[in-house]
Amino acid sequence: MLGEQIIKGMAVTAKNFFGSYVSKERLTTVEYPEVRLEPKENTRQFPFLVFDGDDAEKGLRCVACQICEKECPPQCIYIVKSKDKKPDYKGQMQVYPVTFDIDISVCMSCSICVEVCPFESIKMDTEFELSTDDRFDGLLWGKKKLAKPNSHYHKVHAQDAKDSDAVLAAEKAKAEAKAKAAAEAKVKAEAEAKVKAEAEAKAKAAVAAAPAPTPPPATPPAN
Amino acid sequence: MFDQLDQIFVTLKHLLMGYVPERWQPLVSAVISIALIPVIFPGLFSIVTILERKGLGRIQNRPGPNRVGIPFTKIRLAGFGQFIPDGVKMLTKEDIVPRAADKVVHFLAPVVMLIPVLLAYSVLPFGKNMTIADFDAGVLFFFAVGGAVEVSVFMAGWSSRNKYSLLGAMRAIAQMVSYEIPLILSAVTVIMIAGSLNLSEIIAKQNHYTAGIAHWYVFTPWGFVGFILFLIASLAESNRTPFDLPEAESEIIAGYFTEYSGFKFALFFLAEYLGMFAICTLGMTLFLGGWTAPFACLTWIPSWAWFFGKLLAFVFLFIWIRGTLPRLRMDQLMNFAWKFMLPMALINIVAAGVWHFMGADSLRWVYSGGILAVAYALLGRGLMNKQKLGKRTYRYAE
Amino acid sequence: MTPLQICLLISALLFAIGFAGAVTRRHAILALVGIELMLNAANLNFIAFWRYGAHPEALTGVLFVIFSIAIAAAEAAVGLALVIAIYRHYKTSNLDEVKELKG
Amino acid sequence: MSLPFLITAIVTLFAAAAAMSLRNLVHCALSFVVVFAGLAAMYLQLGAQFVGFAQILVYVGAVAILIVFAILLTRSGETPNQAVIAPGWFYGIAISAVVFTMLGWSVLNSKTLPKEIAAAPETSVKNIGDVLMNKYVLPLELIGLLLTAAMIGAVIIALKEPSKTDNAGRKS
Repeated sequence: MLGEQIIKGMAVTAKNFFGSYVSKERLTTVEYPEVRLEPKENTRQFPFLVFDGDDAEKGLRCVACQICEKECPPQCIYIVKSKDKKPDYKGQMQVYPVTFDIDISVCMSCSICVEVCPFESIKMDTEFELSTDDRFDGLLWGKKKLAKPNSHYHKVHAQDAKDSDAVLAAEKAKAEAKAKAAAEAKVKAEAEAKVKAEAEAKAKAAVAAAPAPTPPPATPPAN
Repeated sequence: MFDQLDQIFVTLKHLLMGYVPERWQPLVSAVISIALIPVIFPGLFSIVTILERKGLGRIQNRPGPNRVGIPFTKIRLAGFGQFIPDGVKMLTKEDIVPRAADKVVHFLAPVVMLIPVLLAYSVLPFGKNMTIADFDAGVLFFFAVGGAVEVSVFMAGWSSRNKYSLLGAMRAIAQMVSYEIPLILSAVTVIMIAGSLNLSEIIAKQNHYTAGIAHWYVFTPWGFVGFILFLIASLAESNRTPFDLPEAESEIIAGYFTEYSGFKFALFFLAEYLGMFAICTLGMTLFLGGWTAPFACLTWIPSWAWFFGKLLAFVFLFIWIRGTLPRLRMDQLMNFAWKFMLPMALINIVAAGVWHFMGADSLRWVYSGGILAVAYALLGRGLMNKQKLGKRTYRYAE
Repeated sequence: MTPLQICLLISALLFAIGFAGAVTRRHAILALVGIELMLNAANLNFIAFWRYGAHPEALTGVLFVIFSIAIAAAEAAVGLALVIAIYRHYKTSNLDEVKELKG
Repeated sequence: MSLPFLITAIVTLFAAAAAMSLRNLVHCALSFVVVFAGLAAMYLQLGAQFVGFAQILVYVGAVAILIVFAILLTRSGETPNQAVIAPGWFYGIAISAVVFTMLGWSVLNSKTLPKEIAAAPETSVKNIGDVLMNKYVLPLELIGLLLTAAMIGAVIIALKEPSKTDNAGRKS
């Protein structure tokens, strides 16, 4: 018959209309400012600098290697290296950035800087309500504004934070193992050096005791 | 007590008239009853725009507007404050007139559209003896004035000097003209049975009750078919979905009011809604007994409450249809008007004639209902299998 | 100057304007519009005579006008169809150029 | 004569003059709509309610749109640049002036016109219907026939003949 499909269609929309008042899960709209959804695991908005411990200056992981500055497609990162050095997490004396600016209005959240950073020092944050009334200073973030503790990283990207900590720990362990090995090598070298020194001392004493014989043949250099 | 409540506005007006000197009484009484129209119905229009947006939202499982409330307070009014910012936005938008446009006609078009629609309200009964001008030929006046809207649609389309708005205007006029005939023919059946063109008499004829149920014309076979035809034709007449091709965004931008913005666009928008209310009121008066109560036990509710209740029910039906049905293509739209609505309306007149002359025995239900059922089946099947949506043939565009 | 005479004068002036328009304008549609105006002037005459005439209850004037409106509408439809057909054939609707008798 | 009637009459006459003299055809058509509406208002003021509404329904609703469609279908919506008045326009105006003066003279001093102003006849749609169905039933049927014939005729004339090849040789 002619009108059949129309009636069926109307029944469906009627069910929807009254259903939306009765059952709550039909109405999927989240009323944004009041009700917020938890950001997904791999949400990424704008980068931030990670620092260990509680003091941003000392614990900053970034060693101003400027790889991210070169790799950044829109070139929105600006780093000035420092003259002096400070120890990094491995105790090695490293340079640190005096100024580390990111222009948020230019950054396109591509997270290439996160991929290329060898020191796990720049990660993507999930904060997106960044509107300011000042286009220049408001969106040109300095080191102080970018630096956030590792605990924030754990809160925001729990899984990635664990992986990154594991990498750093492994790195540190390797460095310590190397340091230990280097230390042992040094100790062994000193021991050898000491033994060799005593040997030479005895040899010189023997020569002093019998001055007349001809000078000893050239002893092969101790390597 | 209920009768005073029913006649509260009439007594109010007489009270006011008491203060007016004798010489000025006709003028002041006219002014009072006329002034009510541009106050009440645009108010209803603003509420209906919100109902429409919330209704469509709820049909699509989203809450619809619920933000605007009283400024500087937390009260949200569940979105019913939305029409204030909409109105302010509409009025403060810049009114762009295209350079090539024909200034005078471009300016007159919304005015010429609003005049007939507001004229049509003078005839409609809003409650017991609450009609502004109870003409002897009320229905004829309504259709005559309703027909004048097409001139303004043409003026709007042509004066914008824009191919799309001219095409949109042509389509709108073609649709309005071809749906006006079934509209008038389905109204003719009611006039034939009620025996008068005067709307108050038509309502008086429907105002009796047997076994508690009102004598509305919609409860007769020809009345029901007439009501459905009238409903479909009024959907087309007020350019509502599924017949809103002339002003569909996906088709020709905004049809004949593409080049309008700001206040003029608001006037078109208002005229369209007022036209919808007027045609709904007429449909309700002809088939659903205007301001009469459906059941004898409910007659204590005042007549104007019934009027606005039924009007809002009609508006909800229109919103419901708008949320459901897809838009008809131009040729389907015309096919439907000329090949289904018109023959069905004519057969409906025959059925009403049979009903009228067969007296009150129950056999007339069988006959009149039978004619209509057979006609519906044949016309329906004719239209349905013709819909073998084959390749479309164009008469002009090769 | 009884009201009847005023109405008759108005309709006479309307008739004259319609006649002048129909005669002087070049465009075919304007000729039809002029004729339509003349018909309307005649209708006004009928109603005037019915209103101020001897026995208005006979309703002859009103009925005459109703029939005349119907005929005028039919005539307008056919006339405009002719104008469109002529335009399609001659590609112009300027009455002066539509002179050939050949079909 | 009541003032509103005179005002409507003047408006109608001016609109009629404009309809006949404007250059742009669509403006003519729109002022023509004003003429129809003015006439309808005059009918209402003369007491012929049914005729006034019929006039609005038929003329303002339908004939005006018909004229406007015809104007657009013959592509004459734009303001023509060449002369709008036919060459022999002076004689046309002269003849119509003569017609008007002759009519006016006959109206002003004819003896047979009823002098006294009769009371406004109270007509309702019912007795128009009665007279229409009793005395004038034959003209009513003929009008029905005529309207159908006119409608079919108009459609056939305006229909594009599918078989005839138009002058460019293409199958139209």
